[in-house]
Amino acid sequence: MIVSLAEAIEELVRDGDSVALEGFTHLTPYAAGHEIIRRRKRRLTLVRMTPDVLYDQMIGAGCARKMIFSWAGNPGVGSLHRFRDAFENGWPVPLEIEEHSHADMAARYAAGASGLPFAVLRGYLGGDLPRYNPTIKFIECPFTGERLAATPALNPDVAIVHAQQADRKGNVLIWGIVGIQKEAVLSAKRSLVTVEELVEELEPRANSVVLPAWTLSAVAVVPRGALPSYAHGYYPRDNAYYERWDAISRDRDAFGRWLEEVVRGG
Amino acid sequence: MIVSLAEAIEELVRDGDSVALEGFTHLTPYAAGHEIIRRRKRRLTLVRMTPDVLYDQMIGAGCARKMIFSWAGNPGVGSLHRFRDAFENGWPVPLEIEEHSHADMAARYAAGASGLPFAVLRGYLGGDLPRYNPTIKFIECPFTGERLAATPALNPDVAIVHAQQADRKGNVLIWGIVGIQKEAVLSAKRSLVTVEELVEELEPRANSVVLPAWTLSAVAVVPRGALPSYAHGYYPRDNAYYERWDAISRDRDAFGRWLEEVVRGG
Amino acid sequence: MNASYAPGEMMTIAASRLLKNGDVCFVGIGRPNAAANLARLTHAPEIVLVYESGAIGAKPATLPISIGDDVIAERAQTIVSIPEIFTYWLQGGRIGIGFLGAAQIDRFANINTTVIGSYARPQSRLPGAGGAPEIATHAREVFVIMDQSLRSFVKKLDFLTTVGHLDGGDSRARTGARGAGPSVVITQLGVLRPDPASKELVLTQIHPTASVEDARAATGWELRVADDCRTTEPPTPDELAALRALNASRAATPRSSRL
Amino acid sequence: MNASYAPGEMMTIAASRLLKNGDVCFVGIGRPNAAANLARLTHAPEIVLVYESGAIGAKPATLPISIGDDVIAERAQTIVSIPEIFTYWLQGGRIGIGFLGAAQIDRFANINTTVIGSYARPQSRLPGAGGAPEIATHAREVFVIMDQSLRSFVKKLDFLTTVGHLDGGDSRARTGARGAGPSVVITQLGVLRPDPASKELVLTQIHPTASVEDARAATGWELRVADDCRTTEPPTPDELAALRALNASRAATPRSSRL
Repeated sequence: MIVSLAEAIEELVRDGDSVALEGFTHLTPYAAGHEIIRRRKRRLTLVRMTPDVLYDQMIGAGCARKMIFSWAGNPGVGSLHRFRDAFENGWPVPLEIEEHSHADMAARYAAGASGLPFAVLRGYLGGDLPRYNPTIKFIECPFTGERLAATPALNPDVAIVHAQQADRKGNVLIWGIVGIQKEAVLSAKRSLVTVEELVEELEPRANSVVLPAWTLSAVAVVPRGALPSYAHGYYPRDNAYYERWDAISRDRDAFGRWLEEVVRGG
Repeated sequence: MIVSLAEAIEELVRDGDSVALEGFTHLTPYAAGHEIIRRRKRRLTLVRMTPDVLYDQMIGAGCARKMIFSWAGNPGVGSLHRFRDAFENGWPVPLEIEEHSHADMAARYAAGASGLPFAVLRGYLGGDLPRYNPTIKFIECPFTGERLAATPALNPDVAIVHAQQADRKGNVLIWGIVGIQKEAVLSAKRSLVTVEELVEELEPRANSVVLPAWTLSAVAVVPRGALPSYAHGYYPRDNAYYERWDAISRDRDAFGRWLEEVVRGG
Repeated sequence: MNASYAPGEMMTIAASRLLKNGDVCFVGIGRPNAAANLARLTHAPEIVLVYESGAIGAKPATLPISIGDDVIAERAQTIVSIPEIFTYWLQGGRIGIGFLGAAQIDRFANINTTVIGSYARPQSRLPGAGGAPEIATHAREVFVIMDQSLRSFVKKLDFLTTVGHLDGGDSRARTGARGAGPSVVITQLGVLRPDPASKELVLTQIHPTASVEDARAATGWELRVADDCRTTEPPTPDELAALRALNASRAATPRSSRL
Repeated sequence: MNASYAPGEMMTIAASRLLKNGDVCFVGIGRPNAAANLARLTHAPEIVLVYESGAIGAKPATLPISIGDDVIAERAQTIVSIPEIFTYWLQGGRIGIGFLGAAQIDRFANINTTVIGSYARPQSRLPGAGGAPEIATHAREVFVIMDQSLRSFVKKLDFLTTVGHLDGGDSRARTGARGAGPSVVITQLGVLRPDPASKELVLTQIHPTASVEDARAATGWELRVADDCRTTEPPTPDELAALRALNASRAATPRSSRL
């Protein structure tokens, strides 16, 4: 249950998988993503509501063939240049995209966690997204006749999230902005949680989420595993990292040097 | 915002309304239900997943013309005799019923709270309930073609729940078994929360639910307002009351004496 | 000590033995609750008890009377809302064993908890569906515990509340239900299991306090008996002591109250 | 003190003035966040700020950089999951004002945050929809705050991410959207509001730092100007001081870090 990060990634993430590394600003599982880069996983479909610098890095490293998302950017800084290079120029490998709205992605994860094949939401009527994304359909309410959007449930092959604590049995506790982490884990076929630390006993608090050990495939202890994003109660966001990423990611060579460093074990 | 129970019921509950007094064993809003009896509200549609002694009392008092539910009984004791007398003999007034499963009722409240016109669930396939309840329909998943149940969202005219605490602004805190209370309140057009006590500051804890004041129509302070059900952290369930109810409710005269006492201000 | 025991005690103990350490069990009220907690207090301390009231990993200190009792909440690993327990946890396919009681059952382990007699003119009005239809649909397997008699083991249900094996064979699977359906029915007389192909319930165990003839006489259809039908091991003194202590722990509530 | 001020400051302050005490505001990142928090710190202390990260009743001590920052979580009244914020709270119709930024807007206040140029071959790839389409659909009204220029105020959007008033008139209502749509657009030059019938944006306020001609020149269609177009009250010293203190509070993170 409690394994090393390297073991967990090797075991759980397979070439060609759909993989959701979730985290809404808070608790982005950077260490796990970097381990995926290091282990040269390929042809992944990367799923995330808010792909940011981490997915830019993974795309630049050639891990991904597709990205499913609802908001992609370096928050407060700008574009994701590696993502653009892959999507627009096919470098280092071509990248396909599938775009939704947040409400839709959240509903898709919830449907996936709920064992339903699709999600229903009021949305998209009149907008352009359904013209570019054939997975967005419309259905009629069988009672009122209203037209509603329907999208397929998300059930990633693997979900990876970072959390503050686990106990020795592998039960996990998340607090602060809890985001979509619970749904990502419960919607996935396999799941890994990296945690800041192991504790003797979890102490659930207001607005916390407990993921029982039996809902998870593996837990790995990775202190500071969410950096440069933040872990509520542990460390703040490293905003300078996000700013520096802009220059690195604009240039294939600068990115190459960053990548070498990560692969060497950064 | 913070008003007397009498005022709240008079203002919020109107003859003919659909009314959900929710509580899953825990925090059943008995005091509010008895006030509805006292104020002689009529032709109500009573909605609840688990109608128990409280709805038996309200039905016996002639408040209801219909009950929508998924499990009706005096838990651990037996049948609801006033409910049966109304449904089978029309005494004191005829009672119509609409029956669902728990998963369905929960999904209907959640759909109502979510502003959706209907709920989707995997269920009912092969069972008899849909033959007796025309509000249960079946739809096809637009992606997989699977057959799924669809039922209309619940949006009661009024939801009434009991909670442990409110602050002076009317923000409400519930903990312990939180049940379907949040969804009942958020699905309803109007809502009343009776609380054990007012406190200076709410202190949310693990597994607690906060209902901000602006989501509620009114809050009334009614200590012991859930008795004979229990209020976690305040008092246990009065199991003897539920047992005694069996004898009282079997007999119209015994019930009549109970009713007189309540109306006199019991 | 080799105390005598009641058939009801044998039933609860026989059921509790079927639960394994680490099982994730969605617990119905009544006998399922007693049996599941007995298992937790004896051979299966790591069993995960899930209640439809939203409690996950419950470890009630005393036997709860209802599935929403405070003793269920107090030491639960977490408590979620009722919509969540039915969606993310039950319908999401995370439950190993759905453990149900029933008023009526038929030879294919379909269950009635709605009404005896006609729906509009009930002879006996039962509580209704509750969580049972979806528990039986989504749990990977279903255990049923109930008294066996001509009133309860019937040729034809008055109302099909909860689908077991429907019309037998693969008829259940054809509804789209994801779980495998009832795998065992425990009564005060013995234990029945569905035939792997026809899905008809077959008596596979008889309790020491009963005979196969008792079981036949308490069944409203021609009961099939397994060739290798064996006699249930009687309760051990430890099991009996644990069950009796559990039952004695049930809240007594001596408090008087006005009605 | 009658300090000078930047057009961007005027824009944020003009926007913050439109928020009333007690409003329930779903706050987008960037300028909406600054304006909403400015309102909270000045004339609207009881404003309820809701963030799509799940924070309800947030009272950030410093200006958050992102909508999922810890300062948003720390003093929020409650935090819910992301599916819940979009269902029970936004789609459920509980939000009074949806407050959005935008990259492109057209005369009917439709918004593009997806792409400049073609979808497959973008000239500039923007972040995408995020929460905006549903915020604009469900909030009872929508405020938009953005820079006004020929690049952003365009005759035709490159991509219609978020429906404002669609093709004008009642075309928005006919989609089934429940909220009333954009009621105001605040820019660094002035304030625009939709004509009640045609829903075309009309300049109704011009800031003291700009002229109506500036606004016309920064609009990619023939801009309508209200007969009673008035000049915005300049920032008060209190407003300016509060805004500058808020901006200065933004986390500086001097910490070095390896990349």
